[in-house]
Amino acid sequence: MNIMTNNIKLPKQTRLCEDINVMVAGQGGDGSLTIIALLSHALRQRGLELYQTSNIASRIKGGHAAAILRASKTQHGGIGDNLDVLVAFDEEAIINAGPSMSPDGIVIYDISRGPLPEGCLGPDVLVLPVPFSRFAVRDLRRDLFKNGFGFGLVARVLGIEDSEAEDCMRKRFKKLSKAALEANLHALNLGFGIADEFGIKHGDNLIELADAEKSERLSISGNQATALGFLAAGGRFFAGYPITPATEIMDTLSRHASKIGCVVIQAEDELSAVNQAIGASLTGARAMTASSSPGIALMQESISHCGSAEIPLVIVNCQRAGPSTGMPTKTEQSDIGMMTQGGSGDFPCVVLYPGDANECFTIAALATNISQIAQCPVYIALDRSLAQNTATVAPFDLESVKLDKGKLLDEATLKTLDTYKRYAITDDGISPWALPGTPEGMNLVTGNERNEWGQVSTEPENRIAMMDKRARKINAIRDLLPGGVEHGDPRAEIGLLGTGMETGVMGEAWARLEEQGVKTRCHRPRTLSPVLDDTLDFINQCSRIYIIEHSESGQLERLLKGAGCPAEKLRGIRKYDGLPFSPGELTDLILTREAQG
Amino acid sequence: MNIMTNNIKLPKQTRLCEDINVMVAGQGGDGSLTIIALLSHALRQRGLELYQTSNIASRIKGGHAAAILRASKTQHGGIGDNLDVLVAFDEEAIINAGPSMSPDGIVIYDISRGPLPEGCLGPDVLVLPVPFSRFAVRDLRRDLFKNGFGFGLVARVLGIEDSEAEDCMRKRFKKLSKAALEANLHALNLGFGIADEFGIKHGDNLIELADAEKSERLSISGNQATALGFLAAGGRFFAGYPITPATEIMDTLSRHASKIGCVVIQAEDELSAVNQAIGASLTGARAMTASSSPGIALMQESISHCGSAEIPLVIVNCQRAGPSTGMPTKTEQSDIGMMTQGGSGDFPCVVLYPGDANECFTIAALATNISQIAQCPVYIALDRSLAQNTATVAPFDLESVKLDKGKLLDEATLKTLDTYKRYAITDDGISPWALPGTPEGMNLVTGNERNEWGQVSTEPENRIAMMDKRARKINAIRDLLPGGVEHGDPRAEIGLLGTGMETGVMGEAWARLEEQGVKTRCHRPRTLSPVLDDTLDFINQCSRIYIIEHSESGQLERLLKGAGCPAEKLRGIRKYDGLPFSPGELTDLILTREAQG
Amino acid sequence: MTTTFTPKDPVWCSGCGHYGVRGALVNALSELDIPAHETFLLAGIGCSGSIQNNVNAYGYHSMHGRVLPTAIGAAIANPDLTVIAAGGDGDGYAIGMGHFAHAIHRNASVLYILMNNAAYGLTKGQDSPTSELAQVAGHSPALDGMSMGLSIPGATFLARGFTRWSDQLNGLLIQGLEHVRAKKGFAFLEVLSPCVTYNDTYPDWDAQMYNVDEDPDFSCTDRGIAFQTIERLRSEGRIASGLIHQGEQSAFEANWIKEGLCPANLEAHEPQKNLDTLHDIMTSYST
Amino acid sequence: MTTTFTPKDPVWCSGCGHYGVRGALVNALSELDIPAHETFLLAGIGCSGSIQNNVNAYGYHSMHGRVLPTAIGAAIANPDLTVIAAGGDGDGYAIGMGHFAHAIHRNASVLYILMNNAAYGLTKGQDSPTSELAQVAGHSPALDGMSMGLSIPGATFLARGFTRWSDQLNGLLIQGLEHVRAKKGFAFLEVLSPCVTYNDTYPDWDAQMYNVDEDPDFSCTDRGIAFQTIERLRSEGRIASGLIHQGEQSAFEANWIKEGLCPANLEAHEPQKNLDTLHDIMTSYST
Ligand SMILES: Cc1ncc(C[n+]2csc(CCOP(=O)(O)OP(=O)(O)O)c2C)c(N)n1
Ligand SMILES: Cc1ncc(C[n+]2csc(CCOP(=O)(O)OP(=O)(O)O)c2C)c(N)n1
Ligand code: SF4
Ligand code: SF4
Ligand SMILES: [Mg+2]
Ligand SMILES: [Mg+2]
Repeated sequence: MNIMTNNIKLPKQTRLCEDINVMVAGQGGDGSLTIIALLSHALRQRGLELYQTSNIASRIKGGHAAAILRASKTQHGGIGDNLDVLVAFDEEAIINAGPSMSPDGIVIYDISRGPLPEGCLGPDVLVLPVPFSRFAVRDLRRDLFKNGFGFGLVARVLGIEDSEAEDCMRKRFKKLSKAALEANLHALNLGFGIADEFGIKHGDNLIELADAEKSERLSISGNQATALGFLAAGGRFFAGYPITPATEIMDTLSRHASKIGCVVIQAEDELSAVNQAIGASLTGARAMTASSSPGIALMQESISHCGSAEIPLVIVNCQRAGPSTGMPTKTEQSDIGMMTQGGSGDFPCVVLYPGDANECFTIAALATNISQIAQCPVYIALDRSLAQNTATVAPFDLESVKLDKGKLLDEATLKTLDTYKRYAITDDGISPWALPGTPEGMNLVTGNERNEWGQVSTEPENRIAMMDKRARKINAIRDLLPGGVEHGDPRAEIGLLGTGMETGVMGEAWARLEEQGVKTRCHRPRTLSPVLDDTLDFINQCSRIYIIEHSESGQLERLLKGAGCPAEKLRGIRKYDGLPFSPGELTDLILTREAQG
Repeated sequence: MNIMTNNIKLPKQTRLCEDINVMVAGQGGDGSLTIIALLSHALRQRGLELYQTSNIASRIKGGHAAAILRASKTQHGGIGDNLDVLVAFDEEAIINAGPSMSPDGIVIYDISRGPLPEGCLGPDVLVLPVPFSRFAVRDLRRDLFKNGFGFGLVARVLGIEDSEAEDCMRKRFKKLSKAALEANLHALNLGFGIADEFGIKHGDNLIELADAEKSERLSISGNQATALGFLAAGGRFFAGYPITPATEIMDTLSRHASKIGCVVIQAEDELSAVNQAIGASLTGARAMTASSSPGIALMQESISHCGSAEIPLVIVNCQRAGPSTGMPTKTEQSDIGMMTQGGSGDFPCVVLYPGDANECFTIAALATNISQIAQCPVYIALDRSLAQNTATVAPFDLESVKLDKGKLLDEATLKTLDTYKRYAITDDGISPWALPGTPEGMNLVTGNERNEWGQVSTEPENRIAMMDKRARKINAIRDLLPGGVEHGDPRAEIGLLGTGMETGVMGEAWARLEEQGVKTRCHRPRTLSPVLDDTLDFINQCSRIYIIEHSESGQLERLLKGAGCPAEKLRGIRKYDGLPFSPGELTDLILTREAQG
Repeated sequence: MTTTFTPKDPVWCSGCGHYGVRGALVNALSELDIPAHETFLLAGIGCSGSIQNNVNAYGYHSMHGRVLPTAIGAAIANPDLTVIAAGGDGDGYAIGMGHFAHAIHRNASVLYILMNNAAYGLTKGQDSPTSELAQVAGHSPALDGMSMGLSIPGATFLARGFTRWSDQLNGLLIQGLEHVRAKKGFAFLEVLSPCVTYNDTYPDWDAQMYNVDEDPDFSCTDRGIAFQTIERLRSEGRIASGLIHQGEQSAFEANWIKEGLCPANLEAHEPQKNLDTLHDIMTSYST
Repeated sequence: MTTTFTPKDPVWCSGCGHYGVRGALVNALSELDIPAHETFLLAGIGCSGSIQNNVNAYGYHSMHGRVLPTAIGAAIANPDLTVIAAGGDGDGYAIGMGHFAHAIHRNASVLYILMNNAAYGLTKGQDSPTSELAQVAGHSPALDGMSMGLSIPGATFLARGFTRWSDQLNGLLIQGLEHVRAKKGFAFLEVLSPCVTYNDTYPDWDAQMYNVDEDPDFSCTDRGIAFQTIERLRSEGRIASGLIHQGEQSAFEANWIKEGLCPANLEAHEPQKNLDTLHDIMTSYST
């Protein structure tokens, strides 16, 4: 094949790896995802847990795109500090990823578009230059086959057996025509050939991956898991409008809708979407909408209306980096203020924040129940990382999902009543609820202040009674709300607190701090509105708490202070460049702040 | 005239009054406002300060309506505890206002529609029953003339000379036809006749009003004053959509627009209104929009966009009682969370809160300047009370309004520059700004994250630089922001803190507490975002602070806690029945809490 | 019998056109024997937006301008209901314009009654998009909901009535109800319903109305002819009233019904019953 | 010369119709010699919504669906600018539908270029209101912006072009620009601009386009004829292209200009100069 294999010095020893990070990067059209997908397949066979993310500009074609795969013995819920292997289809990939390369990392570089840019890689990084693209076009008449080459070479580097690699490819491409599959397999073999030329023969792998016991796993994103949780809890109506990074929820539901019975509508805008969901909810259908930050901002009037009129609704907010259009493909947690306080007026509203795909499932199911139990809006807060990144997780406990429709009245019960008042003042603040279509349950639902019959009223005493009634609802469901997840030394003085996308990285930072002798304890709230007592207790018990969040102004910290936490104890660790924390970065930030005293 | 004057015992002594509260109430069509207007005129002649409010259901005709006038030697900025005089055109008026009657109050009751309802009035309340309506129809062939009667009788009660009363009527009705005016004057004289029959002869008034020195005054509402402040500061573009209680801002601007040069557009909805204002602002026009709570909720995406794209915009929020449609004609302060945190993402946003019409003027002018100086959204927060109630205030200091366009570049300056970057990173975070139409200043404005040229960028370092730049703007304008207004004993341990509609009543409560030996000090923040240091200092200096606000959940209190104030010092005094505090009510609430320790 | 709310008397000014709309609606519902509990009346915000308080049915008061998506959501979720949306010209043609066009386009079986008084009644008389002169905004000719409806492919029922022409109005309401109950799609009925307090258009409209139902040259199945007739009448200062258009187009909810996804609300969606399906869905993510 | 931003090369997929729109726009601006700094190009959000980055003019990137009110605000505040709004079919016909109808109705002098690819390009290919089949939502025939435009009284300029018919497109753009520069009101130009990645309609549209400019029976001044022609063509599976309608109606901003209220932005509004007027206004509240 004639590649430049001189000057390449292979390391003498195979490096053992329990935890590996691989990036494939290039232009949008380069199909970097294909290599990652093939690799995922192969590494899952080893029983490794996978976490996968991508880094794509909000443009269609062109634009730099990178896919990153982490494979490790346990699920870390995020990517690692450094890249062990980089497959770079262009210069930009080297420039962007260079600083993240592990000192003894391996770079496979496609020199078809130009020579390796200078000064981007450390001295000990091993570079394997291959003109993939040129070869692919020359030998196989299509640029895309370079992924086959690439995978072949990477497989050899990682010690994936040739036959295993071939197997992965057959499975992945099983829907392709036979000819196309053959061409890809040919490319794969050419990739092995390249490896041979570099001296990486079959069995001579540079990296030796750990083996783990293979347990049953789903490979699923937060968006997909949220959609499934909704379906599992009897979710039957979804209306949405496309928007990055929330669209996959609509896509996922559409894909499965007809199997299980769920109406999925692409509305003309977010206002229509949220109000279609409200309409469905009024008839008793379990309804949800989803969007991302600017779309959720647009829904604020309607969400406040659900709070007032006491209409069940689940709203998923896949937060992007804001404000406004901001960076649609980048991650942030900067809508906490909006979700907890964005509407007009005072009304009960629940905000739940899962930490991984499994929790997305359970929390989506729970939110669906709570919305009907408390007859109020319930947010599921995701951030782009949680929403779109894929991880291997244990299968969901489908059996555990129970349906709770709250105080929904059926015809028979209604008939036993003397009077039925839609907004009856009750001890727990929740009024029994009758659906259009039910005989003897006729009622008026309104966003105006109203009396118990639902008739508009501005009478001051009624007003107070109604406001108090609505406010009480939060206490009525408090026990159902998911508490914080804690770990670490319960006597530690230092607390770490973060939610959503901080889940994994906080855990890794905790372990590293522990290794360095810094004892900490972690708390991850899963309910942000209301702020629960266990969160306040945690803060009370620590002497200083690092609030780890993706918001420049510290919205989570402000929320906690607003709930009564003492400002002087809280220390913000904030990131707002659109990227997640890496474990090392977070650890160092905490250590630095600790050193500052 | 044959009215039932037997059983009526007039008090022997004329009551002296420095501060009088008069209500006229009846069905929507009864024209209660007319009597109040005539009375206002007469009382102003005495040099009294006036405060006027109304209590109207959001329905067109029918529905109970009450107008209340307070006249006093100094401006209290709110109504008093009790009604001294009530003119009641129906039973409902008695039922509603009964509890508020002063023990020795006077009720003039129209018995045309039925007898005085039992048990609503205290034993010492003097009731003068008159079948106004029947008389008006019988003697003058029109029900509306009953206002003439009513005014005649009230005038006698209050010792307004007959000629003075006539004079008021001539001035008020100067636009009427001669015949109509004569008919009204005739009704007035019949009113005097009724007074005669009751034994209230000319000069025998029951209440003796204090005289004060008459100084120059405007009688103006917060909405009107806000509109004028905007015009004074060169406001030249307004787009809005009708909504209670914000519509008067559009109305006021429309009325004066052509005199001074201001475009006023009624848009097809709030989304259009706010974006039309954005479009105008992009060309350098000083632009404003106004709405009330649900309409502002609808604008959240656009307001967040102004924060991101760095577009000057003034937004007036005339808060109603929420949530959702809530009670459009009732007052509340429950959008503080939305205004300070309602948008998506983190962005600089200023929230100003005036306390009376004069401050509405100055703050509207200031907001208009600040929006262009900081190139960001600036809210003017009003509440229904402040927005719609009319008070006499000193004339505005028009000369003091100076125009500051901030870093707006003109053609000449632009030409001296080597390069011009719309989003240049600067020390103060504010980038010089060139308008479409200016040669050599071409630029791109966007709500996406962007580089200094305005070109979309998600590059992490650029992102951080841009977020930091925008955040710095708030510090750049900090000195321009109106600080808190304080009064009371600077050594007092007890603080009272409230804003907007609480201004007047907090002052009155302070005085009463002082009388009762309870020393307090007051702080009224006028800037809610950012929370200013003087507010934090005030809270630090007190040992306990009553946060007086119209929000069930205590949004102002939460804001302060979020800004770092210690939760244990703050005590919420909250009202959410749609009505303002009365001075006595507020005083008692504080005393009770103090007693509880 | 369980006592529930008693429909109140309207709060409208005496003489308000909206009384006529309410009367005709109550009449049509009883004429067609539609059980009150199967009727779901949703209204926008405005004077018009209180009609649900005055009719014996399940009622809902939406946000300003949002009644159509809500009604569509309800109609799809439970096609057994007779879903009626009502609102004003501000509600439907100003803030709700986008939903209006899309509702016609979608063609879900909802009857939409737009009470057009060429004014914003509740907010005290501002001009609406159907006012000839826009108060603060320079003049532009009034929008015409029938012309707009005709311009949207997929429209299946477009009609205009007038509160003073109660026979025609009753008839149109009945036809509209029949249309939606037969699941033929969206029925749009604009009723000219004067605001006697702020914009008393009775004298004008009395003179301007033109009954196309009685015009033998008119065709309610030919969009071109209907469009031209309206245009011509308008140029003569007249307003077309009657059944403007009837077309065929499968109803929006038909899809979901066909796939057995409706009614979404009533389905006995015990998750247990779906465990197998859910399991299959979940395992499609297995790795 | 002050260095300002350099328009970037578009980020569109190769073959995207939007290149054709940009080319025609750049061409028309230069043909009419419109100075770049007097041109204000506002765009919505979508692939189409990045066109302002690629043209030598002042540029603004609005929120999704809001470009029209923004453009109208700018055009009224400063009528000396040539204001051009651009966006996609999702931007204009879905989320922006309400503003679209009202923009035509208002008739402010803004050129609106809607790049219709019957798809949501940027969000990866979902159906738009002009797609024949709505992916997840049951089918309904495509909306037609020309029919809708014709149905709105006050429309003064309606046209449709096609990126493959560049001569006609160039001509329509020039006519549209002339219309707004002559302050005749709103010029609406829909350009069929295929999304080759998600919905390559080139083959279909190549076959379907019909040039009304060359049809002697067509009249762009008679709304009825124009409406019927479009309807007829649609029923034959064809799409009308060309100048669809030209009408007379005073422009929205004319009002403000007449009253001397424009340009609002440039007026030397030193408050000092207005002190007397302000004083008069204030004293109208004196008591
Ligand atoms: C978001 C929002 N904007 C504005 C309002 C105020 N508002 C209430 S009703 C109404 C218009 C009423 O006019 P129309 O719909 O024609 O009904 P009508 O009163 O004439 O029957 C407006 C603007 C509101 N309630 N909500
Ligand atoms: C409020 C809001 N909702 C949704 C989106 C996501 N979004 C961006 S572009 C777009 C549609 C793009 O389609 P179109 O306007 O037809 O433009 P094209 O990409 O086809 O040129 C959507 C839904 C958004 N940016 N903002
Ligand atoms: S204001 Fe007009 S629309 Fe409203 S009730 Fe009165 S007459 Fe009817
Ligand atoms: S996705 Fe479609 S619309 Fe977007 S750039 Fe590519 S071809 Fe053009
Ligand atoms: Mg109306
Ligand atoms: Mg498109």
